[in-house]
Amino acid sequence: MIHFVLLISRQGKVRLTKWYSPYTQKERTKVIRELSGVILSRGPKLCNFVEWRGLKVVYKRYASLYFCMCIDADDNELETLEIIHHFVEILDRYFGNVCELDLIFNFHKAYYILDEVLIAGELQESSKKSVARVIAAQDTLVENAKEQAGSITNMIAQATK
Amino acid sequence: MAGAASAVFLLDMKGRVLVWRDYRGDVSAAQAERFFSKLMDGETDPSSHEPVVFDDGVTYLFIQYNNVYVMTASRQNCNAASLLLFLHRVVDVFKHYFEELEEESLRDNFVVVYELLDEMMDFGYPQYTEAKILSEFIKTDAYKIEMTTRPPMAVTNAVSWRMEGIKYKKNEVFLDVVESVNILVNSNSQLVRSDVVGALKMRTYLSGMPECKLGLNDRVLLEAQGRATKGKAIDLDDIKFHQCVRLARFENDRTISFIPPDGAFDLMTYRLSTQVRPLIWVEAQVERHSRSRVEYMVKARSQFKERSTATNVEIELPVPSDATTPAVRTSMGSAVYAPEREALLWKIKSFPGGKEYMLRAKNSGKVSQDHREKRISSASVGTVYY
Amino acid sequence: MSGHDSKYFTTTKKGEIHELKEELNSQYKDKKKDAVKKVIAAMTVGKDVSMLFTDVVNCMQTENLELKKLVYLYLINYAKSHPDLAILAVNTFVKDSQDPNPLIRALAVRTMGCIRVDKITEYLCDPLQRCLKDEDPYVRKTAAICVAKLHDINAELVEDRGFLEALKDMISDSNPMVVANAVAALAEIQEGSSKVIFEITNHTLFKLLAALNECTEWGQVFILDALSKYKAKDARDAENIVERVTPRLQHANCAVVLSAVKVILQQMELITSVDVVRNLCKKMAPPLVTLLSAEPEIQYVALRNINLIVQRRPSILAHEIKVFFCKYNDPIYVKMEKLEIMIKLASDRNIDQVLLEFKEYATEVDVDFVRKAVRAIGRCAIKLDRAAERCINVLLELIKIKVNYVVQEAIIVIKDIFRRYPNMYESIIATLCESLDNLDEPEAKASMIWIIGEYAERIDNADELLESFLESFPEEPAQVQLQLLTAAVKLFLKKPTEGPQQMIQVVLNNATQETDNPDLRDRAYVYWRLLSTDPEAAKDVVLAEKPTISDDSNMLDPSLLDDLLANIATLASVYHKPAEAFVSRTRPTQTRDED
Amino acid sequence: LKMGTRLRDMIRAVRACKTAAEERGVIAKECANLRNAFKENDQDYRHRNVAKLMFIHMLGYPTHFGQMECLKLIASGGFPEKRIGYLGLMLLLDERQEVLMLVTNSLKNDLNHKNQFIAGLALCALGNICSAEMARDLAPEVEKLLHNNNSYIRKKAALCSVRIVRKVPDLIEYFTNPAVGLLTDKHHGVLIAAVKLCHELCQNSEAALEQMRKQVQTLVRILKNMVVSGYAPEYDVGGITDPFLQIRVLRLLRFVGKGDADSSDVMSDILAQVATNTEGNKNAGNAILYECVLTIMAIEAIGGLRVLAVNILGRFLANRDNNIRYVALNTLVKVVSVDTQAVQRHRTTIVECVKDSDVSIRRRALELVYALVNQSNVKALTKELLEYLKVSDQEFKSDLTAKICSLVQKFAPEKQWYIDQHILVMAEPGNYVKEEVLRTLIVVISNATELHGYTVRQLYRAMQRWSGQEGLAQVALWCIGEYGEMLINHLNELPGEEPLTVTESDAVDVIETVIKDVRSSSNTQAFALTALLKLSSRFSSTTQRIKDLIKPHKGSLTLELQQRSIEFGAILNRHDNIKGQLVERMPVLDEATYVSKKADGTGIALA
Repeated sequence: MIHFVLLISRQGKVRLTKWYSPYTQKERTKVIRELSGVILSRGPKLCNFVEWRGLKVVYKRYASLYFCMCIDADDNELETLEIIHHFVEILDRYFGNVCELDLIFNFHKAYYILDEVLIAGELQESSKKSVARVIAAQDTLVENAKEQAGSITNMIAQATK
Repeated sequence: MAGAASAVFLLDMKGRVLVWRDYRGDVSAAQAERFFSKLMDGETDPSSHEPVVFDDGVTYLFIQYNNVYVMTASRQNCNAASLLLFLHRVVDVFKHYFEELEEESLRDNFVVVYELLDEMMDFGYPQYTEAKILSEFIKTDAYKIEMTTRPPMAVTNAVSWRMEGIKYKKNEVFLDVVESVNILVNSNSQLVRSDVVGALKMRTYLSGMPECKLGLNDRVLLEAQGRATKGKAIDLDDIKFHQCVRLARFENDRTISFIPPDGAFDLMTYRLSTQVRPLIWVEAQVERHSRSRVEYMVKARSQFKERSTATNVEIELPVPSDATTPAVRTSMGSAVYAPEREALLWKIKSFPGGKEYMLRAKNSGKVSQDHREKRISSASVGTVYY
Repeated sequence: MSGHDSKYFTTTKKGEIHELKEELNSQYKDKKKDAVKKVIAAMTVGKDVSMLFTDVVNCMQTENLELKKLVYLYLINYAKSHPDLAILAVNTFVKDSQDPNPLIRALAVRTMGCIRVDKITEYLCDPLQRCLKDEDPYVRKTAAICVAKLHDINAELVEDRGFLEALKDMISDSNPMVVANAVAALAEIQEGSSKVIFEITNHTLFKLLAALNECTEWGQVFILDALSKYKAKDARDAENIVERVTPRLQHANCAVVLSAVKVILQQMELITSVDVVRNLCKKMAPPLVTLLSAEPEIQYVALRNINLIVQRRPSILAHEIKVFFCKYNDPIYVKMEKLEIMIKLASDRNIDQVLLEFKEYATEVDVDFVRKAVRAIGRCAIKLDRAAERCINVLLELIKIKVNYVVQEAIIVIKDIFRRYPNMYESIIATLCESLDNLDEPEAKASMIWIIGEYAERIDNADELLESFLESFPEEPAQVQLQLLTAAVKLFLKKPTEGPQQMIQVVLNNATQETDNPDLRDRAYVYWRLLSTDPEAAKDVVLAEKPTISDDSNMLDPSLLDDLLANIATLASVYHKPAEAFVSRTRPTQTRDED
Repeated sequence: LKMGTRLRDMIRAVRACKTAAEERGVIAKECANLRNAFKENDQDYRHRNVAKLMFIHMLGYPTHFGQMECLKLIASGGFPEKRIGYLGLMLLLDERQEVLMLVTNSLKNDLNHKNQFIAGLALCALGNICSAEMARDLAPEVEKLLHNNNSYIRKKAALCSVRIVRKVPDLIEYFTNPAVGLLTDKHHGVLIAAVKLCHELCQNSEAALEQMRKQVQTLVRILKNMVVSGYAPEYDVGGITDPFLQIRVLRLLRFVGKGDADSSDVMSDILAQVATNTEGNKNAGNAILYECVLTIMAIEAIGGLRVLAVNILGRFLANRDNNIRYVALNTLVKVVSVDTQAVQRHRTTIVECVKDSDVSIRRRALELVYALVNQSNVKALTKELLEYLKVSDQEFKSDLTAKICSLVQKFAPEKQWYIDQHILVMAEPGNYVKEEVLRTLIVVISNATELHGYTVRQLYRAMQRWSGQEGLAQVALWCIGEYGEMLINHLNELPGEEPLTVTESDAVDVIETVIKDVRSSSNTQAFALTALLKLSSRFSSTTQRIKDLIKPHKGSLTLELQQRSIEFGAILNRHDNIKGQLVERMPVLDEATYVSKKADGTGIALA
C-alpha cells in the first residue's frame, strides 16, 4: 500500500502531504525533513527509488516539483511511478498546463483530485477521464450552491432595504 | 595549531549549496549535505545545535543568518574562535554589499560573492574583512572595474581600515554613548546579577589621516595621575577597543589614540558589573482556574527618582502559543496580544518614577489538551528611554 | 523514463551546453563574459560544465579583470579533472604574474597555487619566485601563502627551490601583513613536517612582536598562535613577552583575545614571581567574562576554553560564578557548557545560590539540560563536603516530584555520593528503593543494583530486590549484568543463607553457560573459582575497602590539559581532545561524483 | 463581524516572507484571528477558515485548535461545506485522536446520503482515516454499499473495506462473498478495487484464499480481456490497456497460485502470453513484466515459463535505465533460491553494482551478492567486498561490514581464513563491527586450539597499527590475556607464518596503550583490566607494571572499573597463591552447541 504521498518543491517546500498510515505530527515533520534531504540531493541519473526504514520511497521529478510515494518493500516500484504519472496527468488536464503556482493557490483542489485517485493508500481509478468527470461535477455542485446562497443573500438584502 | 578552513559554504535552509568556495581541495560539495544531515539527525531544532559539528574527519563551524547558513569545513585543528568570528564578518561584508544577506541576494550576486570570498580568505586563512575598503576594488557594477584598479594601500597597510586621501570641507566628529542594562532575576524574585554594557559610538567625517585622542575619567588613569577620583570616576570592568586604537599606548598611559575609520564605528565597548536596581520591577501572578481559563495579574513599579520619567516602556508577557485574544485591563498604557511573539505587550508611553501600574488579563479560549504548556516564569522589560 | 514527462511543470530548455559553447566562442566581448557567467552559475548549482574547459580557458587572455577572475575560478574547479588541458593556462599565469598591475600579479599567484595538478606545478615556480620578491606588499603577502599551497602539493619541490628560506626571510619584511602570512604559511608547513623548519628565535621574536601591533586582526591571530609555541628562555623573557601581549586583551576581536590568553597562559608557566602571576590572573578575568557577551557561537567556544582554563588556574574566575548563570534565552548548547563551569567554580561560599539555580534548571523543559542539572547537584555534593548534605536534600526534593528521568539521574549520582561519603547518607536508600520498578535506563539500573549489593547487610529484603532483576538477566545490557553478578556475590558473602546461595548459582550459571559475552564469562569464572577455592579470600577480595572517590569526572588528565591549553581557541580546545584524535593526515579518498 | 483576509491573500502573505521568523509571525497572527473566529462561532467564513488552517497545517504549524470546526462543517447540510469539512478532517486529524469518534454519526448519515458525492466523501474519509472502533461500527453500512448500483460508490466502498479489514481482521469473513461478487463487474475502477480487496482478504484468511482459488478462471478472463483487446482510449497507457488492473490481477494470481499446482496450471498460459507479448520499451510495460516475473517465480510454474522469466530478468539487468536495473536486482534475490545457476551467470555484473554510485542500487546488489555466496566463491567475493569496504561511503560501511562478517561466518572453508578475515574487518577504521560478531569470533577462536598462537600473534600485529577501533581492541585484549604466553614462546607456529619476536613487556605495552587511550570506552578498559590479571599469572617479569596499571582505577567513577581494580589489586597483593587457579584457561563454549543454539534463537542471549 501507499503509506503516504509527498509533494515537495526543489526548494524543499511542502506542497501536498497525504498520510494513509498513522504518523504523529512530530513523526511527519521528521519524515518530511529526512526524505526531502535524501531525495532532493539525489542526482538526476540515479534510480527513482530510495530505501527507507524498511519501506521504499518512489519519487519522480517534474521540473521544480518532486512527487513522492512511500510504499511497502515488496510493492511494484515501476507501477508506483506510473501512478505518480497518472496523478500528474490528471492534474495537468484539470488545471490546463499545470504549474507549481496552481498547486499552491489551489492546494485544496489538488487534494480533491488525489482523493479521487487513491483511497486507503490504494489506487481507485485508472481512467483519467472518469476522474475529470466526477471532479467537474462536484465543482459544479459547489458553484451552484454558491450562486444560490448569493441570490438568497440578495433577496434578503432587497427585502430589508 | 596551524590550521585553516578547507572551504566556505553558503547554504539555504534546506542545506543546499548556494555558493561554495573550495580553498584546499580536500573536501567536496557532498560534504555540505553530510553536514546538514548530521545537523538534522538530532531531535532538537537545528538552531539549538552546537556551532561546531564533527563528522568523519571533517569539522564544520557554522552560523545562521536569515535564511542562510554560513559554514566552513575543515580537516585540521584550526582556530575555531577566529573562523567563527570570520563567518560573522563575512555576513557583515555581504550585508554591506547587498544591504541584506539572504538566499536571493546571494543568488543574484554570485559573481561578486565569489570575488569577495577570494579576497577575504586565502588557502583557508582569513585575510581581509573591511567592507568599506573592499568595495574600493571589488564592485558590484562590473563595468566600473578597469584593468587599472589597484589594491588600495589600506589592504596591506598598518592602517588597514582607512583609505588615504579622504577630504571633507567641514571636519566633524560625533560621539554617542549607548548603554544597556542586563539584569538576571531568579524565580524567587531575587536579583542575581546585573551589569551594564556600553558602547562609544563614533561618526567621523575628517580629512586625511587624522590622529585623534580621547580621555576617559576612569579611575585607573586618574589614580595613576595622582588626582582625586571622588565621585566622578568610573570603574570599568573591561574595555574593548576598535582595532584602530593603539592598544600598547593605552596600556602605557591610558590614552585612547587612534586614526579613525571613515564614517560610523564603535570606538570602544565596555562592561561594568555593578548592582543596578532594576529600573522597573515587574511581578506577575498567574492563576490557572481551569484548563481554559487563566488569569494574569501583573504589577510594574518604577524604582527611579520621581523627577525622571521613562518613556516608551514595553513589557512583554509570555502566553501560551495557542491562546485566544485575552481580555485585558490596565491602569495605565495599553496592552495588545502579539501572537507572533507569543506574548502580551504592555506599552506605557510615559512612566514616571515611584509609580506602580497594574495589568489584569483573562484568557478564556479553549486551550487544547495535548499542547504542552509553557511555563510563564518571567516578564521582561523592554526598552527604557529617558 | 524521461521524455514523455518533460512537458510537465517545465521551465528549462534543452541544449544549454551547446548554446554556451557557441556564446563562449563569440567575437563579442560582452556576450563572452555573459557566457562565462552562465557557466559559473551552472557550476555553482552543481551542474557539470567541465566539457567546456577548452572554451572557457580560451577566454582567459582578457583585459577584463572580472572576466579573468571568473575564468580563474573555473580553472580552480575543473583543472583536476582535465590535467592535460590545464597546461593551456600556464602561459597566461606566467604572463599575468608580470603584469604591471599588482592586483593581477597577486590574482595569478593566488590562483596558480589552487590548481592542484602535479604536472603544471613546476611551471609555477618561477612566477612564484618573482612574486615573493615583488615590490608590492599585496603581491608578497599572497605569494607567502602560495608557498604553503605549493608545499601541500609538492613539498620536495618547495624545499629544492629554496622557497622555505625565502619565506623565513619574509618574517623580517617591512610590511606587517606579509609577516603575518609568512608566519601562517610557516606554521602550517612545520605542522606537516618532522624536521625543524620554523622555530622562533630571539631575533624573530622581536620582529613578530613588532608586527603584532601593526597588522590586521586576522594577522594578529596568526602571530599570537605562533608565539604561543615559543619557549621562553627564562622568567624574564616570559614576562617580557607577556607584557607585549597583554594589550591585546583589549582588542574588540574575540579571536585575538583568546589567542592572547593562550600566549599569556603558556608564558605564565615559566614566570616565578607570585605577584606577577596574580596580577596577570586579575587582568585576564574581565576579558574572559566579556567573551560571554559575544555571539552565542563564540560564547560556546569561549566556554569550552574557560572550562580548560579554570582547571589549571581556578583563581582567575573564582569570583565570577554568577556570570555563568544561565539566561532563559541562552541557546541550549551554551546552557550546557555554563553548567559545567558552574560546577567547577562552585565553592562553600556560593553553593547556596548555585543550588538555587540548579534546582530551577531541573524543572526546565529540555530533558538533557534537566538531567545535567540533576547530575550537577550530585557532583557538587561530591566536590564540597561541607555542602554535601544541602545538595543531597535538594536531590531528595527532586526525587519526590517523581519525574522518571529525574529519579534515574538522581540515583546515578547518589551512588557516587555513597562512594564519596561512606556511612553518612545511607538512610535515603529506602526512598530510592521506592522507584525500583520504574528504572529503565542501564546506568540507573546498574547504579541501583550496586547500591543494593554494597549495602546488602543493611537492607532487609536485599535478596528480594535483587531477585526482581534476575528474571531479565539474559536480556540486560552487559553493564547491568556485570553489576548484578558482583551484587549477587556480595550478597552471598554477606548473608550466606539459602536464598542468596540459590541466587548465586543461578547468576553464575547465567553468566558462564548462558552467555557468549567473553568479558562477563571471565568475570564469573574468576568469582566462581574464588568462591570455591577460598571463601575467606573471596571475602577479602570482593568486600575489600574502597578508597573514597573524588569528583574528577570532568577533570582532564594533566598532560592532556597541558596539550589542550597550548591549543586554546582551536578545535582541540573545543573538543577537549588532542588534535591527533580528530585530524587525519591522510588525504581522503576521492568521493564519487554523484551528479 | 471581522471578515479576515481571503485564503489567496494569506497564501500570498506567506509566500512574501523572506525568513522563517517572518513566516512564523504571519502565521501566528493568522492563527490568533482564526482562534477568535472559532470562538465566536463564525459560520459564514468557516469553510474559508478551515481551508486556511489546512494550508497552515501543511507548512508544519500546530492546528489542533481547529479540529472541531471540521466536524461542524461536516454536520452542516450543504455539499460545499461537507467537501471542505471532510478534507480538513482527513488532513488535520488521524485515527488516534479521540475527537474523531464524534464524527461517526455524521459519517453514518452521509454514507447513506442520496447524493453520490456526499456518500463518496464519507467513504473516502472512512477509507483514509478510520480507527478500528469506527471500522467496526460502520462495517455494515459499507458492506451494503458494495451492492450499490452506482459504480462510483461501489469502487469507493471496496477500498474502504480494504481499510476496514486491515483495522479489524475479524470482519474478513463478512466481506468475502461480496468481494468475490465484484470480480465480475464491468467497470475498471470497481475491478481494480475489488481485486485489491480480494488480495487483502486472501492475505489474512485461509478460507478466503480457498474461495479465491475457485475464481482463478475469472481472474484469468479479466487479464485476457485486456491483453487481447485492441486500443482502449480510456485506459490506455502508452499502448497498453490498463496496466494498473493488469498488475493487480497478476499479483492476486501470484498469491493464489503459490503452493497450488492446479491454479498455477490454469494461469500459466496467460502468464506466458503476458510475458511474451508485453512491450518492454516503456515503463508501464516493464511494470507489468516485472509483476509477471514475480508471479511466475512464485507459483508452481513449469520450467519453460521460468526460463522465460529469467530471460526477462537478464534483459532487465543489462538495461541502461537504473530503475530497471534496480528492479532486476530486487527480483533476482528472490530467484536465487529457485535457480541459483541462472543468477550466478550474472555475477560479475552484480558485483559491479555493489560499487554503483547509486546507494539504492548498491544496497540491492549487496543483498544479492550476499545471497549468491557459497563455499566455492566465498574467498573471491569476500576479497572484493573487503576492498570495496575501504573506499565505500561512511553510511554504507555498517551494512557492508555486517554482510562481510556474516558471509565469512557462514561459508568460511577453514578457520584460519575465518579469523584472518575478521581481523581485517576489525582493523578498518571506525567501529562498525557489531558486538555479536565479536563474541562469536571469540567462541570460534577459543575452540580452535591449534590456532591460538597464530591468532594472538596476528592480533598483536594488528594492534601495532591500532587507531581506536574498539572491536579490534577487545578481541585482541581478550586473546592476549588468555593466550599471552604464546606471543612470547612462539608456540604452535604455523608453517609459513611470519616470525614475530615479542617480549612480555611488549605485550603489556599493547594493554597499556588501550587502557590509557581517551578513545577507549569503559567497556574496553574493563577488558584490559581482566587481561592484566590474567597476564600477571602468565608472565613473570611484568608483575609490578601490571599492579601499577591496575591501581589508578581504584578511585574510578565507573563502578565496574573501580570494583575490578580493587578486587584484582587485592588478589595480586594479598592472595598471590591462588592467582594461578583463578585465571587458568577459561572453559570454552562448545562451538557446535553454540552455533545451533544461536540458530534457534534460544538459549544464548545475544545482547
